[in-house]
Amino acid sequence: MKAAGLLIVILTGGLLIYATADFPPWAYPQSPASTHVSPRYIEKSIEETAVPNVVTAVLADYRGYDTMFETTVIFAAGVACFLLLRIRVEEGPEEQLFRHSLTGMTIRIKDGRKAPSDLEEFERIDAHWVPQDLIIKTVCRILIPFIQLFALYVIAFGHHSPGGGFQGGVILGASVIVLAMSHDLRSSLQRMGEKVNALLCAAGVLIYAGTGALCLAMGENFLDYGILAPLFRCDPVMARSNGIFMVEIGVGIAVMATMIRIYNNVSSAGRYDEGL
Amino acid sequence: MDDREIRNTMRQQRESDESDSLSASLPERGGVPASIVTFFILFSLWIVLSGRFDLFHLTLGVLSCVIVTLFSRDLLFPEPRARGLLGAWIRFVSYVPWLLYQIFLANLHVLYLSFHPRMMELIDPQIVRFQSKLRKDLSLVTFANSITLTPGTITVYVSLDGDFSVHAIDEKSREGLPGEMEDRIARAFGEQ
Amino acid sequence: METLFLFVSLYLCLIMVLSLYRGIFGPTVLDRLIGVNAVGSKTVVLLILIGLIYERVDMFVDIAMAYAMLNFIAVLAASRYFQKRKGLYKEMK
Amino acid sequence: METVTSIKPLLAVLVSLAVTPILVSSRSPNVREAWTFVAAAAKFAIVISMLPVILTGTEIVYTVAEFLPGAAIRFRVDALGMLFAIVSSSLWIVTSAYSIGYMRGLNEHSQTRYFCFFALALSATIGVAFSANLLTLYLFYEMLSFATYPLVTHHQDQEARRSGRKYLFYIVGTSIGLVLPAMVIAYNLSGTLEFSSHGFLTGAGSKPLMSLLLILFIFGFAKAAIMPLHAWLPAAMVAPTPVSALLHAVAVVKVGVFSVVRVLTGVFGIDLLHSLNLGPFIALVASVTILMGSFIALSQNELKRLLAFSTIAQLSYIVLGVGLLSPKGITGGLIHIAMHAFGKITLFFCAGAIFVATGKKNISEMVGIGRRMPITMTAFFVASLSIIGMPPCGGFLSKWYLALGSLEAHQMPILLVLLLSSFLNAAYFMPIVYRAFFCGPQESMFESGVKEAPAFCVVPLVITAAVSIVLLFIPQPFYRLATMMVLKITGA
Amino acid sequence: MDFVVIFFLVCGLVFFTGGAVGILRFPDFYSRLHPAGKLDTMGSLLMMGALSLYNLHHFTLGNMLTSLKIILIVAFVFLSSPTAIHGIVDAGMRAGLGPWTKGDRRR
Amino acid sequence: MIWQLDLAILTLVVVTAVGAIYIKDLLGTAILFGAYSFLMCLLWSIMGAVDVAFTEASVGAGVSTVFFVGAVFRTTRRTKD
Amino acid sequence: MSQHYPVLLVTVPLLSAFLISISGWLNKRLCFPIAVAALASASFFSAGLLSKVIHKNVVLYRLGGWAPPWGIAYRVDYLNGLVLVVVSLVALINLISTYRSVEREFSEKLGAFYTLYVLFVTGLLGITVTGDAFNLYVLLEIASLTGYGLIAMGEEDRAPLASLNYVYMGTIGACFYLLGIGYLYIVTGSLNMADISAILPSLYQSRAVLSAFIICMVGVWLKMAFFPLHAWLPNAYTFAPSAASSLIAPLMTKVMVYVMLRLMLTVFTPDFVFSAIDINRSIVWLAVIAISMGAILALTARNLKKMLTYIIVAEVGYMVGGAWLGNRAGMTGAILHLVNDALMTLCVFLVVGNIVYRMKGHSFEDLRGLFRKMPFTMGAFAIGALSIIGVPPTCGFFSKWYLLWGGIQAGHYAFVAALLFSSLVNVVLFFRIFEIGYYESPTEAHGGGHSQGSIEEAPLSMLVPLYLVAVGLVVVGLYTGAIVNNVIRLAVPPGIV
Amino acid sequence: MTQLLSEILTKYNYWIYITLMMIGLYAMIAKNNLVKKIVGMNIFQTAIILFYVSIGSKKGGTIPIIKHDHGAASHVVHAAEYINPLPHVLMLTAIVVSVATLGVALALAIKIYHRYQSLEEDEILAQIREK
Repeated sequence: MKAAGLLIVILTGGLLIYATADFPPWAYPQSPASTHVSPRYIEKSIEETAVPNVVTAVLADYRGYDTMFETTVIFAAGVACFLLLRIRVEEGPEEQLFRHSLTGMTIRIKDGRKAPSDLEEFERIDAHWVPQDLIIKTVCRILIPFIQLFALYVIAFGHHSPGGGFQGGVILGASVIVLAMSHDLRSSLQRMGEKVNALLCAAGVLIYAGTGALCLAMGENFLDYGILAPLFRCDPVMARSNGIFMVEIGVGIAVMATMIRIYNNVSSAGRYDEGL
Repeated sequence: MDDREIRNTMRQQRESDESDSLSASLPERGGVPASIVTFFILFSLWIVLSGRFDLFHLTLGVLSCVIVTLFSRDLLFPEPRARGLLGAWIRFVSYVPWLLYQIFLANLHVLYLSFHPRMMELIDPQIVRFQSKLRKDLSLVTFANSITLTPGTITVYVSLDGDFSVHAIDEKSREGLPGEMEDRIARAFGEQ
Repeated sequence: METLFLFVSLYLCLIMVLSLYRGIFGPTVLDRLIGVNAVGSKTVVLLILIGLIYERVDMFVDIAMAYAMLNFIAVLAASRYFQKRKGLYKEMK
Repeated sequence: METVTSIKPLLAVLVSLAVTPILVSSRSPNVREAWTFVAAAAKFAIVISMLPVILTGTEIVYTVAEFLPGAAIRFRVDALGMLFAIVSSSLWIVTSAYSIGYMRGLNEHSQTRYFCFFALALSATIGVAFSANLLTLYLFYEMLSFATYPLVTHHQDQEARRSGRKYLFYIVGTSIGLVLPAMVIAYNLSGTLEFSSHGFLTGAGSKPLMSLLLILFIFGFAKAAIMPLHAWLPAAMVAPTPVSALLHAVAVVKVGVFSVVRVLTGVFGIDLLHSLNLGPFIALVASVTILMGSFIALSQNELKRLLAFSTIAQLSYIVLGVGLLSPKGITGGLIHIAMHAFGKITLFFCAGAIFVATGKKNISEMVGIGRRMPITMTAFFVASLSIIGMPPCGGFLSKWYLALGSLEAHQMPILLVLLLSSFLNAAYFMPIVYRAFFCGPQESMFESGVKEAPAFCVVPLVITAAVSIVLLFIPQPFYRLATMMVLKITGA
Repeated sequence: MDFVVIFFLVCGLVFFTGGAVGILRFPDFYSRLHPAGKLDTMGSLLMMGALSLYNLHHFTLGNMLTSLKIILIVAFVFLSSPTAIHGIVDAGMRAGLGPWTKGDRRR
Repeated sequence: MIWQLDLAILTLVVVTAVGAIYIKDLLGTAILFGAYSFLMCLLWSIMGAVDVAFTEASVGAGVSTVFFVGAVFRTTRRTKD
Repeated sequence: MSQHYPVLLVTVPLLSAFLISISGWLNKRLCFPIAVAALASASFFSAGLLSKVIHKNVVLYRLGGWAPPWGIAYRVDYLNGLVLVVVSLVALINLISTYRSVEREFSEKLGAFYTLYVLFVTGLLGITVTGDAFNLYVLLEIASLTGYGLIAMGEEDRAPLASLNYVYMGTIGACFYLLGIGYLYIVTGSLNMADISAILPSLYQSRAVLSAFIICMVGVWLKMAFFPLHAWLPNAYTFAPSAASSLIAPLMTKVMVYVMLRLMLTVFTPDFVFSAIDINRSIVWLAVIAISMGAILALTARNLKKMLTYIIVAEVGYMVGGAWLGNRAGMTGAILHLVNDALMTLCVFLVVGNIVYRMKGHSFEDLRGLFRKMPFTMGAFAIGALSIIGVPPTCGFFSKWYLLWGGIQAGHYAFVAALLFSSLVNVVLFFRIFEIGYYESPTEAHGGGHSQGSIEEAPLSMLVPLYLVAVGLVVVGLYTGAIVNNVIRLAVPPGIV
Repeated sequence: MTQLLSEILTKYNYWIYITLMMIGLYAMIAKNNLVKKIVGMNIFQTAIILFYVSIGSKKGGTIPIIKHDHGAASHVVHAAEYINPLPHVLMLTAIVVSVATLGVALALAIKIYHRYQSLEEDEILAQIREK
């Protein structure tokens, strides 16, 4: 296998290197890639979409359709993870651990038995239970709101600076993941339950596709935000900018929810009882 | 360590009970609702971040801050009402320059160690335990992090009771514990 | 000044090599973690330096900030692993 | 040549196809078999209704779908096809009756399946008869192969499995492996697959290529059981006798021969074969098969296997007739399709009737059976006369024409082959008849309880035997059709 | 002004170098955390301070906010870095890694 | 684009990639893969692809490392190669 | 309205996928109807598009209103109009047919399953309809990713491993494709297929274009499991749940073949593929090996589904070989076989689905006595099998005809021989199955104590779609002429003679 | 020689991306551990991203965010001043795809581990063969 691998690698590499001979030099300003299609984006993006960040303009408008599917890819990954891993806890052979909050005693309940009746005094704990670390917990607690705000800022300012729905969404998701790691998975699930999360996943992409469909419904081509001008009460160029913004919000929501979903499934192996 | 963990958690429970009862029995006690404080802190951060002050972006900021506040109000301030915030901030800010100075010193020390040719002879790492008098979570954490940042010491473990385990790199670093820093933090967080 | 920044950046790269040595050859995983954490902290500075070289710092600051936040998360995750799975060597054969 | 467009050929094909769902769904055996009769009658009626038109020299054409220029699924009813269609559709009626007697008499399982696939097989046969081009012919040829598989392996035991494999191996293997490429090559050469009276390959390729194509086609239609590829036919005799009777005396083997004839006349054309001098080759192959088949038949003990080898030999008469490339010879070959069909089916019916009545399969066990089953054995005698080619049976007519043809073509060896073969035929049929009737009563192997098979078995074989005789005297429709065909292909 | 910036930058670089060298040289995981935790933090403080100062060359509101953001990053690093270090150290303790004491072999 | 830096980081990237693959410990691989992402992020920003860098920072450095660690947590660290 | 068909075709299923996902959490019973509605409307749109294409030539659609080289454009011509109809119909029929088995296997995760299902179809439709090289990549990833998820849900233990192998191979394939597009982009500066092909002629001598072509082809071949790169396919399709395998097996490889054709015909124009570089004969040789090896490997399989998967490998060889013969007949055969093979594979995999539904297995032992137990299912299987063998009037014959014709025209007799060989092997393969089902009596283990001959046919909801497909095989076969004349003849560019 | 040197200097970026890609490909083919293969896969994908971003870079160009003042009259933007944004857009998508693939692949790896208690391909195959 190793030898075969090496052979394949050398052959492929040889082919690829052979091809580089006909490439324009690296970063050559007159290369076809820089002169054929892209100049229009750079020169016209402000005029046509009122978005200075050309990448965002291209991402969400000129090639917005790609981005819709990119978000769908993420969504599909979330659904696939769920489909693959999620197990209802009742199904597997299960040993639940409960800790009596006052005495710190731990009781072990094998599968089939009923959980303690007065659950207020008992708390479900992880199998590898470690007391939550004070420092990490506190610092994360303080940091999370700021991380979230920053994430929202990234989504909102995708027009003017790097960033946008995807990056913001990831950071937003990461903030919830931090919560799950620094406290435990259950407390993050209390804030954002599985169902809510799943609905947000779909809702995010729906916002994106729905914006496109709205344009369609108003009589223009799919994702042609210009037609939304009456809705936003502004001129078509600004309408494009706003359309991009709506789309970015959708992306953000979907990405956030999916990241959380994948994390929850992967780190708890689909049981949703204890995470990393 | 187990026994300590149990104690910790007992205390944790007690505290949360207290806070629950407090919030239940005395909803109207002084101070500002934590969510409002959170909102304003966040909004000031937003101002710094955004750098745009037109209506559209400010609205976005308000919305964002509201969303974050709704989601994580109890994260920033576990109690529903914040009291004495302003004073705490001022005291804390006054603590920071001193801390920075200490950190600078500590860094010089470690720098010296790491470049010293016979470094292996100079260092003598050991884990030190001591009991701190600090009580509040926040002050404990501040103290722990300050220790980590300052002379040749790293907080290994801190319990809710204020039991500290500190890894100190040499004799000199060990001597300074808990030392002046604890007092200053106690002052900064109003525990004295 | 740009030249200076460039050299500073190159020097930082050099330092990163040193940290990466720990990352790659560190005897335990935690040593690797330290090395990688150190690389991360240099990266934040490098990002801002690059921003200054491009004269567009305002654009790079956001990345640096996101970076600082997420680097922290990665380290946290790795350390959580050990908090839950006791035994550094147990699984290694 | 005039052509008329009419949907009748398609209907003739579809009528049995349409009846299969009814057969599948009906619960009562009586209803099922009644429908079989209805379908058979309808098919025969449709075929016959076309006869007057054909006899006027007009051809009926119907295109179902054109998939390539020159290669469509298209029906064209001409004299040859009509001849074949009349034979097979009329015999289906008879066989249906016989099947009822046979299947019920032996209490066979899965009768529904049996009747369904029978109907399908007949569809395919008519389809072959009416096909206007090689593609359609191939289509129905393959359909027939697969439709007869469940019939051949009806007993579903290990022997059936072996025979079924052999059957498929020969039939499908050759059709996919030889005919299909030959067809594609032919299409590639000429751009059409449509049979024409003078062949469409004229001038399309060199002699080696043409010879190759010819070999591919002749051996590719393995249903014609030309010698190296004949082994499936004896093996297929494990099937219930009505299947052997209709399919392996009439439908399947005749489809093979019919296809060969069609290819020789419609694809290559007599002129091309003449000019490339391929006739002797065909004749040689056919002669070898005739003689080998007859010789092997001599040594058979099981009656149905004997009949199978006899069939192999007889089929090649038809090929031989065309291979002579002379009008008389071709006429003889074409008539032989009908003559042999009526004769051989009678023989099979008889074998089946004996099996139903006594359970005996081997010739050696049939001593004295003529006393117990006089009607059956009389019919057997008549049919064997027809196969041997003796008057007063139809077989005489076809052999006569064949002989004339060989004279016409100045092929004396062929004449010898014909004579030798007739002699061999007599040599293996006559002892059976003799021992059945003229052995002493003490040698008879049958108790007095044995009597004729059920009426459903006996009546059909009487009818076919009678027809065999009648055909010598009134060969009209078949002779007329054959000469029309010959006229068309030779242009004389 | 430039001088101050350069000075801080160089200081920061020195700290960073110290950190890297320390990470390489110290004998065990716990002692390696000292340079990693402190020197890197200090180094980034100094360097980012210098850079934010440099950024104020052309004083505009935007630039000031950018500098503020850099300071925010520093603050963030100051909050998170010791926490991360603590997390690592805690992990080491729980993983059962004994600290190096004087006289042991390097590891 | 700043080619000196670019070259330096590229070298580092290759080294890290090789390292990540040759470490006989999956957690180590995961962590080094995080470092690989940092360096990639730097590379993108050096080449001026800020948005890509941002995405790589958030995805590569943050989330995907966490995913890796989570997966290793749920499976095993052991690896033979 | 009708000018929006191209985008509605893709976005209606897309939007409904999200709705399904939502309703999976709120009301599970809605999932199936929404999915059916989505795919039915997709079928409607695709049929509408095809008829529009036939009447009006090419249909263009600008997404976001941007003109093509800058924005993404959809382009429906004869080639993909046909493929679209096939894809949407196959998906719809399979959806309806597998309703029961899905409900049994995925009762808890119905929403997720249907979401992935519809997304998969969306991906395939998008791949087919798009005129933008990069957009194709994204959609390809959607189809692959959902495919991985669907495959890994198989009941058998080995499904996840098979799926993971598919992930590796699929990712390499998709990345190679992406890389090839990158090579094209670096020399042309464009991503729009039409635009690229307009720029390319001046660059035919460029090494970059040549290697871009090779890389793209290798990537696409990986995805379609062309012989030496097929290793992932048999396991992945065998261990997938039956509802997924009967969706993915007919469609995925075919759509990838379509992508190959699209690259060959539209992006790198026949001039380049058949004239500027001289590799077509060797590729056909590869196809010969693929066909033969697929057939031989199928002989070794002891499991119905696995056998069928190897047949797919061989069929891919047919199509690649046909496309690379470099003449009109071969190309027509490849396109026609693409359509036919989708239907044939659907038919036999639906049968396997029915068998699994009743017998809980698909190894050869499970098939004993099946003709008595499930006569109708096996009847349909026979039709499908005959079509794969290539017996007229089923459609398989006609495409094989064109392929043979193309092979003979090109003088590539090895290809002809390989086709015939594989047909014969198919006869052996299928009649082995028939023999098992026909001669052997069912084992007691599966019989559940009921007597021989008792019929335990699949439910009607599975049989009706199955027969729809089986009859469709014949109908498509009969209408081959119409399809070729009205669509495929025009889909093959005039440059190919 | 000088030609070769200049060739290297102008194209080294492409060469290194190939190196990186081959490292990833090698890991995917030759490594035995499933997670290692996933890492290889990611390296492979990033290599392609590197390639695309290299296409986009432009000498003398700045990052593709148009410098503009708030509401000021838009001045003429020259394409040569800014780096080509299109590859960046494409690569954003590619990164997203890679993280999505990563998620699914890891989920699969976990599932496999639960069944076979191993991530080594040969051990798993041995277990399958035993059965």
